[in-house]
Amino acid sequence: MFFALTEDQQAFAATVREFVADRFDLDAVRAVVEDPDGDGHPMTLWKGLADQGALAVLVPEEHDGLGLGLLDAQVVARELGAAVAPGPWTTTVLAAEALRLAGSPAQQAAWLPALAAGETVGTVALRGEAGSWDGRSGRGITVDASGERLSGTASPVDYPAVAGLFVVAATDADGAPGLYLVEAGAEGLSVRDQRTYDGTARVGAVELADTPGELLTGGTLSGGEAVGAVTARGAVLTAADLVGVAREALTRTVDYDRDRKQFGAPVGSFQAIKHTMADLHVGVTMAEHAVLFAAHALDTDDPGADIAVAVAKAKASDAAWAATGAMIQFFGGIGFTWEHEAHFFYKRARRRAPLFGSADEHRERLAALTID
Amino acid sequence: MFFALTEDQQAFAATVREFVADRFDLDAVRAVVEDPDGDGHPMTLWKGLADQGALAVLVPEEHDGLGLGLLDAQVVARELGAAVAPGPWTTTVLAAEALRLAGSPAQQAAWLPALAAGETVGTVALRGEAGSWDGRSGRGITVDASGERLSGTASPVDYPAVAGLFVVAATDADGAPGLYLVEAGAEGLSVRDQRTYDGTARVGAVELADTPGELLTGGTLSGGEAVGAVTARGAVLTAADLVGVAREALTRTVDYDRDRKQFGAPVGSFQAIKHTMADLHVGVTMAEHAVLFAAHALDTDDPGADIAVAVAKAKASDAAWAATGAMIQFFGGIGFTWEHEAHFFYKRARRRAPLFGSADEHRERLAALTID
Amino acid sequence: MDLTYTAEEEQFRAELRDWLAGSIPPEWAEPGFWRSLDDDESFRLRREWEAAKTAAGFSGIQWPTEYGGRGGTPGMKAIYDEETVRAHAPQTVNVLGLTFLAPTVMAIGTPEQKSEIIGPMLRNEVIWCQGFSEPGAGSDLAAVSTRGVRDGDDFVVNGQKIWTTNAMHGDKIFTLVRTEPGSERHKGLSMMLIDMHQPGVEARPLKQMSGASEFGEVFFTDARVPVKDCLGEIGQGWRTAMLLLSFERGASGVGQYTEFRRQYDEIVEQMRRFGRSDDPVARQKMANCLVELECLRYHAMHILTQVEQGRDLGAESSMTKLQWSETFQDLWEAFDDVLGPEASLERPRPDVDLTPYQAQAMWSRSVTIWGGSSQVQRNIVAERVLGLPR
Amino acid sequence: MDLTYTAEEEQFRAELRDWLAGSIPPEWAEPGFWRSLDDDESFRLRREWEAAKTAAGFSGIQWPTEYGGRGGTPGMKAIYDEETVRAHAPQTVNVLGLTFLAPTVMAIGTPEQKSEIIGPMLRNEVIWCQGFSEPGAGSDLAAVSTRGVRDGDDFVVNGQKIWTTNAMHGDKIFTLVRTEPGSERHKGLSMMLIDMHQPGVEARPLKQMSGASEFGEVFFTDARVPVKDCLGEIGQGWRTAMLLLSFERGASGVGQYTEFRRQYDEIVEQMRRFGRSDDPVARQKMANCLVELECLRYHAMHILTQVEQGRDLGAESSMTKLQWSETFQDLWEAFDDVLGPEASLERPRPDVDLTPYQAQAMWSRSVTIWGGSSQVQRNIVAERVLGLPR
Repeated sequence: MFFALTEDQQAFAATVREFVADRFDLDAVRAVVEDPDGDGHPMTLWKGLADQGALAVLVPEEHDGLGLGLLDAQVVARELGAAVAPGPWTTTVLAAEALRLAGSPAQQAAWLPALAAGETVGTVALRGEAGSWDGRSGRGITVDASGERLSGTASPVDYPAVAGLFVVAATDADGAPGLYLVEAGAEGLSVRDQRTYDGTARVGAVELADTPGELLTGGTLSGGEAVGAVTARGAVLTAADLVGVAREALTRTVDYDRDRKQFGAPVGSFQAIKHTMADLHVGVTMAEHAVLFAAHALDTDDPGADIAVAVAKAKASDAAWAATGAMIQFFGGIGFTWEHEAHFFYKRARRRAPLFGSADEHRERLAALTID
Repeated sequence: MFFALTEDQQAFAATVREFVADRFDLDAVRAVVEDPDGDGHPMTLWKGLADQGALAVLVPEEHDGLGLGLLDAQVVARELGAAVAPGPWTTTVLAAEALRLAGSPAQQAAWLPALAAGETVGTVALRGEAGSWDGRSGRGITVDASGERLSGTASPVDYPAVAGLFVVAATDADGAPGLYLVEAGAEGLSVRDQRTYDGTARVGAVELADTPGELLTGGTLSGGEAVGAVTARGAVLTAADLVGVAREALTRTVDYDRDRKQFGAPVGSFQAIKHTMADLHVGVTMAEHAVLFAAHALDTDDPGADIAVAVAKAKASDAAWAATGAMIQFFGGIGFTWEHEAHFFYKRARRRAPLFGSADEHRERLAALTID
Repeated sequence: MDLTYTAEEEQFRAELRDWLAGSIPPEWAEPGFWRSLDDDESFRLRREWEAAKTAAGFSGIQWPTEYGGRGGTPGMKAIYDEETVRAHAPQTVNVLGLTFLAPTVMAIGTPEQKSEIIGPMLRNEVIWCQGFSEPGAGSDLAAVSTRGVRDGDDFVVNGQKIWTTNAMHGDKIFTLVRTEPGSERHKGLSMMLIDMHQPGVEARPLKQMSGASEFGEVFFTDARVPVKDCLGEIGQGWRTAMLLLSFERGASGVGQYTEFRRQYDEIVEQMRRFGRSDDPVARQKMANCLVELECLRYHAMHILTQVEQGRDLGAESSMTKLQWSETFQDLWEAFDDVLGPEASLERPRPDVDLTPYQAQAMWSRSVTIWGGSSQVQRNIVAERVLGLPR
Repeated sequence: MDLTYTAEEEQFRAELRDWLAGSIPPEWAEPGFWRSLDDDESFRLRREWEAAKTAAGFSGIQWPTEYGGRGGTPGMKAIYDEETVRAHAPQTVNVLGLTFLAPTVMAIGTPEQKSEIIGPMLRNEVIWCQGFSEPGAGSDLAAVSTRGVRDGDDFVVNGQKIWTTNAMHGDKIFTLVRTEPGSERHKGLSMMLIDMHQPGVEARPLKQMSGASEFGEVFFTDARVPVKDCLGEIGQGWRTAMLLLSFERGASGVGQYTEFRRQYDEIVEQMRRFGRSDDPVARQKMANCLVELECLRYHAMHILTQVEQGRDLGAESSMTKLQWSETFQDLWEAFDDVLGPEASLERPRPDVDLTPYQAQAMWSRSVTIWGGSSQVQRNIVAERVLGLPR
């Protein structure tokens, strides 16, 4: 029994953490947040991540990747979350995962090396506007009878403006779901900036009008299974990001309240605050466990992977929501100001919590798996 | 603007409270709890309530009642809840309300004086087993084509074994709901003891097999409106009972923890406990307000009465659930023993919280009223 | 129970409603209107509108007529709160002066203070700020470091205040200053009324997480304050402050309920727009907010009754604060929650601008902090209402 | 990550599973079975079954073989916990002796204590009780009033203990006694091993709110305890107690998860029976319990890993306690909630007996109180894990 990261994985985490701390601290984050018209995709960070193999982590070795697992990838997601770092890392990794799982050897060869090297930014468009992540309420994009032309709108899509490759979930003329590749600049493709209050990301709607798209086919998975697999990986990587946000928010709050004095005593000595922090610590720790387990379950095709993914995303969403709300409350007024970093954490948690399925949606999924 | 009980109403409350404290204290409650095979209907209490007009409060003066309103009646419910007192007060009052609202002058004359005097115990059977209170999932009891014979099962019914009169919600051959009078001892009527862990009540299923029943008709309300009106009054009186339970549970816990010492200090000086108590106090106070408003809204046919009833029942159910759970936790181990009174409050709150619609059901009702 | 107002009060309502209908342009009712203006323009508009309101006789509802007030009843004040919200009237620019300072001056001010402060405030000729918090002190109002040293007929004041509403538009500020060197906590403080238009006073905006700046910081560097501009006795500033804060306790819940209930409907509207209104779980969350909102309404009627009966509300106002602030925060938490991924997008659709809603949701994080945090209020309820030991 | 057990451990699982299959009658798996027996009969059955288990080599899994244990790994202990729950094995009768006393005796007992205590305990020849709480003291274990006065080679002990598991079936009890008159709190205590079969010791059952009596009270009236029956140094009882409690920290979460997860399924079964399994709101509540249950499972694997790596768990065990106890309570709170009016009926239908479920739901109220209340555990996490000031 070994429920923990290996020394290699811990070292990888430390490398990413130190790189981000050195080269992309909160001042750098602030610069991105305060430039909402910018592309939110700082090259220093992106190149550094590429240099460390953070983009190649899941890509097979034959396509210039590291051939590691989701357990390794979540290490990066978590550190980026803790650093509230901007950029299209998650979506690029997910686009590569779509290719790895569902693409033909030729499709993989065409795209994976560039994605692994950070030369191409990838993104995924899996949800129709105001739709559900599992496609129950229909998908936003449909394919015409030729099987090669896509129309419709997907939202929210992260970093569509800098993406060179879009992996789009769409429903074909027979009603079957599948993943399609759409290249930036394709005919009829337009991106509508939706702007989010989370300044550590850039988000838009992707609108397709008779746009050429290529079905991902010939890989291990296809159709709805492929969509589900990418969504599940998106859920786990987002959960890891949220856990990073939550843990860092809690640590900063505890550190601050350990010293800050009110009514003649450190705020952190007031029992009501201590108990809130203790409960948050337990919750965040459980979310940490859950993300590790879910990543491992997907890596090993564990029969309980469906449950594990839903547990991890539900728990991480709730933990991040709670920890960042508490951060604002227990920093007192200062945590509510623009100058303070609390709102980076708070807004990132709020925006990401519902991505790839909210806590409620994942709980309903758990009910379907264990009650029906 | 006068949002409060009148001096008369406060005096009435004090009279009931003093009577119960004097003549039916927790030792008397315990005797009923520890005799689960007994009828749970102590005559000392019943006669005293009758003497004080507590059974006549809502009955019109022409039928030997006091002709007062639900606001006056909830005063009694609250005191009985605070005293965790047993007996069929609520159901008898509700049976009388059904007659007052939906019965003909003859039906009223036949039953109201006896109910007001406590000579007849009434009860109401509004729900089918495992059904919903609003009849959405169908009612347990149906009426045959003659309109005079009832069959089916209703549960839970309070105090069926001592009831002389049953007011039964049933669906007729055309699918229309209505209230029917069934007399104790009627052909085909049987009571199945379901026994509840709440020793301050006696509960059973009422099974009817081609049993003669008389439609309540000729009054102000009929059909589904009559069923709804009695259910609403049941919800408000139950909410009042739950508020009594909650307030008393909180007061006892605060009083105990003010003095009880642990780790060299009074337990009640620990901030985490203080804050829990403060939140409970706010919640119980709001529930108190809500019950007053709902009772008044029904008394005055306020157009917002539907919302008010749902708010009161949802809030009171939650408050009682929370306050009695906290009572056990914050009395420490002793609150968990049979010898201590905490479990009377806890079990009464748990059993009554879902009656006449759970908090969730009433919230869904509020959604229907304000979102749809 | 009698939840009606008197005929006189209803007559007042009719008059007020008439006046409001004639003085508030329809565009003020749009969610994004006030945010679309720049701060100065917004303030100017509100200031002018409110001066007109005073001229029409609809300010200082409960104040004695000798102070320019209407001499009305608590019920009229509740009606005023309700109707102004209903009519989409803008926020009062002199809110802290009107709520706290004016009644304190009426109670313990010198004749000069009464005549110089109250009338100009009511007519918005002088905008008052409040300087109660200092950096890092949070809800601990006795943690006063700002110090005043006597120099002839003046105090010379140095220090800093934070979380000052309308700091950038203020003319004067009332604030606690430590006037006895070496004194601690509640002792040795004086309540000063300080002219902000002097070289020794600088105000800076404090940008919030939403990007707006409702608050500011005020810095005192050798600011000069005539001794006569102390309110109450010198060295007894804590007593003045407690009197001042006691005027928070009123029937404002009626207005808050009206406002929050409208916000509930606005969120429901967005739920419908984004196909969330049929989701049973989202419905539960919204309905639970409604439960608490309705309780706030009943509570406001209860408080109004207490006020009309002349009862001292005391620590009960901590319950009011907890109920309104936690409910308001929960309501906007529900907004974030029930709208899912759309909630964080400024323009999820080209025709939908959610920024006013998002600003409200972020503002909702502050209400459990300022004016005594929820933690402080729970302490007060536990100790002063329930009698639990310190 | 490697969530598998070793081949040797899996071999152990197979053997244990075989033995359990052959030794546990099918009726023991029925929810109401143990409640249907009277206390003495139930205890006798469990005691005998467990003695047979010891004889078969399935007790003291991690104990050294010199003490009659199996000398197994932490993984085997986790497997043991999981398989016994899965097989519906009854609760251990000597649970507190086996968990706390035996390892303490192995660590600091005299040679005589080692030989006299451990073997007979393992074979259930002597049933041990624990006497840690005193009336009103709750989680404050240092609030010891029971006193022992030296009289020759004995102590004469007077006082009372409460919340003693199996008090009515105990042969001996380990308990803290104040042996230095006038000492306070953690000082002047001694850990005594007291024979309960003597005139000076009386045990009384303590009936719980469910009607069952898992606990009892033990009264000492001039009970005599030979000086040699102190465990650890006289006057250093607190140190012994802390060592003793440190053995609570283990991999028990695996067994708890297995048990609670089955209870989840049982509640789901009742939801189906009473038509509640399609209700989206009830589904959320149950699913949220599942989230916490699965987290408990992961946490158990994490803890097992820590133990295998030889790490000191320290205050982390407070997190474990919080997670399992709060989750267990929430699960049974959900039972009461999702079943609606049926939840409080003993026999909502003639063929359905809910009393075993109701007893479990009531028992769930106790788990956040005993063994260090949730409030005490949160203090420990805040102070010792997060480093917040006292």
